[in-house]
Amino acid sequence: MSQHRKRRRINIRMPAIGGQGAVTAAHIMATAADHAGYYAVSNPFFGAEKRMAPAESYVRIGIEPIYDRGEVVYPDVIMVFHPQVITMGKSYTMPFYSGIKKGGLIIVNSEEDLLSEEDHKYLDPLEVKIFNFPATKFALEIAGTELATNMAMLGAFFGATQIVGTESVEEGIKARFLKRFVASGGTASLDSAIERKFKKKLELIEKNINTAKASYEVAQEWAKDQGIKPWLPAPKETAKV
Amino acid sequence: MSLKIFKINEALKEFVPSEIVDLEEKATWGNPKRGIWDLPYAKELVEEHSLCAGCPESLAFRYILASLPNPEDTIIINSTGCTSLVFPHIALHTVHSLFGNQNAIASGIKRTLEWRFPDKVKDVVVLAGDGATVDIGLECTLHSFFRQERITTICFDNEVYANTGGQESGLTVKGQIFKMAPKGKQWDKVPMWQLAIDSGCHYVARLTVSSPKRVEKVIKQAIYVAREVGPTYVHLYTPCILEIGLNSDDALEEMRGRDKERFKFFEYISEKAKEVIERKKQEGLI
Amino acid sequence: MQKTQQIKYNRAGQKVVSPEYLLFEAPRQKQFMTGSEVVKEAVKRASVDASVSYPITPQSEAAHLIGELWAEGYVGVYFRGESEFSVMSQLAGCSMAGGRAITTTSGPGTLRAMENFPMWAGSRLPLQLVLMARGVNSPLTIQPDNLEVSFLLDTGCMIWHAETAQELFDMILAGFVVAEQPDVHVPLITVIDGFFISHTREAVMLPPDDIALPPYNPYISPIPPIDMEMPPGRFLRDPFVMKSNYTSYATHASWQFEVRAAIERSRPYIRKYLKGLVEEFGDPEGEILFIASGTAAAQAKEATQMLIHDEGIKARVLRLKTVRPFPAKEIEEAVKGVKYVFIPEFNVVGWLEREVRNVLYGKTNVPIIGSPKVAGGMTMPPEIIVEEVLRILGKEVKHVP
Amino acid sequence: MAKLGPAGYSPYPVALYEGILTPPPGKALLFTELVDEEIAMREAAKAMFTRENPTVFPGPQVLYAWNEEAKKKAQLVRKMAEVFGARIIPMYDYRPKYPKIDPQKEINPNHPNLTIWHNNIKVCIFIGVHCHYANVALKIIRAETDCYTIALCGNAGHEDATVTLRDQHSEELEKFIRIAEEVKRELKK
Repeated sequence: MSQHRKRRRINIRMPAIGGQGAVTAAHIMATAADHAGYYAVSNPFFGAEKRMAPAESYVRIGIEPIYDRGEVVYPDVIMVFHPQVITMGKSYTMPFYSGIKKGGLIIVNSEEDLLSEEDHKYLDPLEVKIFNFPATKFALEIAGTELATNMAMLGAFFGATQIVGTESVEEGIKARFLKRFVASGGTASLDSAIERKFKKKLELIEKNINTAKASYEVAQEWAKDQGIKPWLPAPKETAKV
Repeated sequence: MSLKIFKINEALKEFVPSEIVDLEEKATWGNPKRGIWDLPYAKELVEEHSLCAGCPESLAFRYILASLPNPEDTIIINSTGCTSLVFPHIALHTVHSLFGNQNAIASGIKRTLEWRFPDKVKDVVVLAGDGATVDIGLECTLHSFFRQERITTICFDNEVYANTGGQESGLTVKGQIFKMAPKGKQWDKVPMWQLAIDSGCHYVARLTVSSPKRVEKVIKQAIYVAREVGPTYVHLYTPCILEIGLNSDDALEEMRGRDKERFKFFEYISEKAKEVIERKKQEGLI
Repeated sequence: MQKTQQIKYNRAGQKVVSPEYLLFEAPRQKQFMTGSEVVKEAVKRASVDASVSYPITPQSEAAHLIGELWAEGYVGVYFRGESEFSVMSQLAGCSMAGGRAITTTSGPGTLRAMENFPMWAGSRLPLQLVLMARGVNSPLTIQPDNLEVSFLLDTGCMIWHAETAQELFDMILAGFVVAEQPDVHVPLITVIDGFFISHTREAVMLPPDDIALPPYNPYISPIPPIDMEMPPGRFLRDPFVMKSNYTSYATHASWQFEVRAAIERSRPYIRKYLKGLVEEFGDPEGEILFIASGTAAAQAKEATQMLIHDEGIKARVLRLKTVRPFPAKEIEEAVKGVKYVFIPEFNVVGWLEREVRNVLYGKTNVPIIGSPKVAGGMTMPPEIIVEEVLRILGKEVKHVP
Repeated sequence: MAKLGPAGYSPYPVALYEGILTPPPGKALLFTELVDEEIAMREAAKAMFTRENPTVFPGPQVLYAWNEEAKKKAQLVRKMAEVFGARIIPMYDYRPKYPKIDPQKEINPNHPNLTIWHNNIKVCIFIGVHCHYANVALKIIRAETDCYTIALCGNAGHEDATVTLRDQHSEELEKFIRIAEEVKRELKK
């Protein structure tokens, strides 16, 4: 592995439980990176996803066009959305850290270290950093709902990797939730029922943004402690279209 | 109406065979009152074809083509079988596609023609054998009824796969010995006319082609109802004289015999269809 | 013919523009969307008359979205058929009646519909099928795997293979333009690797949605439409063509050859509207040549960059945009001076390897290596492709942890 | 087309076997060569004047009066045949005809060679035939006969013909007739 060369790409794997919003998180992460001028691609794990069953999402962010598709087999970053996934891996088919690259990062939604001694034995020589971050707890505290866990996780990712600022994270969230409303909301004939719903939606977006921003800050602190520099060079202007 | 596609350019008319010129000059176009009485006088819409001598399908074809109220804007969809041998010789736009997909093709054609020609009436008629309609194509047939496609489906029931050499079909009667049923058919004839009613057809008729007048009336009613209301179904007995061992001149007698039993004239008319048929009668079109 | 410059609108009220303007000149804006969503955007700008749909993963979402276009007035006819067999026949009916029509399917649906595809081609219907390839039941999987393309190669349909959502968008529009040329006029199957494109979200550049392709003109078709508006009035589409039906045996042979010749005639149009049947990527001097299409080509591009940057190995990719017509000359040209040809594929049978070997037979001594092959939903990580190349070259493998 | 028939037993297409495609807009195909429209018209006219039993095969698009252009084209086809002293044998529809065609009076795309053999036709013009049926017929003619085929096509042309002209509408037909008259004078016919 060419760890001497600058990183040109971050490949992220996000094992989660169906319903936790990992697909949405991946979508927002890619949109945020795109907004900041990077090339970005997101996709879900392709299968018959069911609520509460293990699922995965993937994001690829880079400074050059991205051709790579599908499951991230060799990730730079693994974001474990649920402690269960550590023991089950993706649909029980592999250890959760399978394929992690040297110098990689694992973010676990947990207050304490859940990794076994054997896990550490595998990860330590690879110089993989582990960031235990209680995303669900954070979501409950700030947004008042565990549904914002995904926001806390993506905030943590950007805080820890330092590749985009909070304004891009905010843009990503807005783009995801506002798109349809902007499309139909532009017309003057918006009736009051939709307006009430719209207000509620705005409130939800605000809570999501707050959760993501707060997690970003916590992770940023953590990264500073760890001496982590931004994971990617600034995007080339050409990526901004 | 699209009579223009039969009109021959004067500059080239002398080089065109008379049977083609007759289509322009002697066929009945633009007259919804046309019917089987025109047969001896008008140019027919079917040329010489290669069905077995004495086959009642040839009668059925002539009666049906003479009864179409709007031939200049009628499209007929066919399927694989004996009937396919006649289709090249029918002077209309017709389709043979696959064995059993006739009602699917017809659905696509009818809807697209309605979209392309919102101000014109384009009648779409399906005409296929019993294997195509009730066995291999049953899914397409019934779903076109469920979807309330505005098409008329006519089944030529000869109670056998004749074109492939006489195998049992779903419409073969129980006990009949055919190929692939060497001990005799083990189950009953499918009551397709009843399935058509249950599946949403607004006009259903079962008959033999022994009476040309009756065929004309049924076909006109089926087409008018399909045009305005929804799917209609006509089940015609056209026995395969070859496979049941009759002579070429026995067909009419065979049909008259069945007129009294399993092909006794039967007709179902929904409330909406009654209204259309009454109106067309008052207009003198049926 | 008419040569007036007046502005024309289609039935959805969009301004009709030339294919060249829509594809190459109109200003484009960036959107972030999935391959399924991109199908909607392409159909919206294609003056489509008809679409019929049926659910099957992973194409269902694209099919729903075409339905939305119908509800919004952009598509004339839309409904759900009862099976893929029926859907492809219903679509054939739409096309015979003179409409521009498109549908989508996947894996087992493709095989259920199979009898229709040679019929589409033989009937010269310029239909478009967006095929979101997934495994066929051997046993069931809904995951990406393009084995089904192998079954389609000899149906008489054109087969194009898009690499990205962007290319899918452009191919759908260019596809109607090429497929509807009177001297081509055969169906087009636009393949993408299911999920890898359909469910992946990426940046796509789109022209405005108030412009659209010129509507289809069925009256310059090589076979008259079924609408009783064009002579001959006596016209069966399509008769039994066999000696017992009073025609020469040669008729059916000529008919079949004609369908294949029609695919050949698409080449100049493809060069114009797709900018070539192939794309070249990487080091033009590359001694390692990947020949691939679709997602396998995307993975090969990543591997090529790794080989060049990390291993100092000159490599390149010849990406096939079209499989029918098959870019035989382009391949013959590309293998000149190459040390190894690798053909990575997302199926176990290696249909592309077979095709490439066939056209190169007796023309080159370059070793052709049909790997890696992955299937059943497996991803093909570029690291694995690099490993394969290093192994063949007898070099140390460092990439895979 | 690569060369005059008979090319052999099977109706091979030149597009597939010899890589010859329809001409681009503004050009015509003369054997294997892309040439200017006028050159192709001249060569086609020469063939019509010099080979035996020249015949024009008008198809449904010019036989029937289904639009204004068809009406005009029919008159031009008649005039063209008169200039060449050619027979007119129509292809009025495309069905497999039962029980047989009359080769003296008609041509059918499913066995066009019958009409050509029967009348010993060595040069012919296809016009107004739908492209698919023209192509099916032209391949059979090339396989089975030595007839020099000229395709005057309203669309993109027919590479299986000996000479193919594309985008032939009334204006182009008038030009072809003019050139035919010139060639006639040159040949002192």
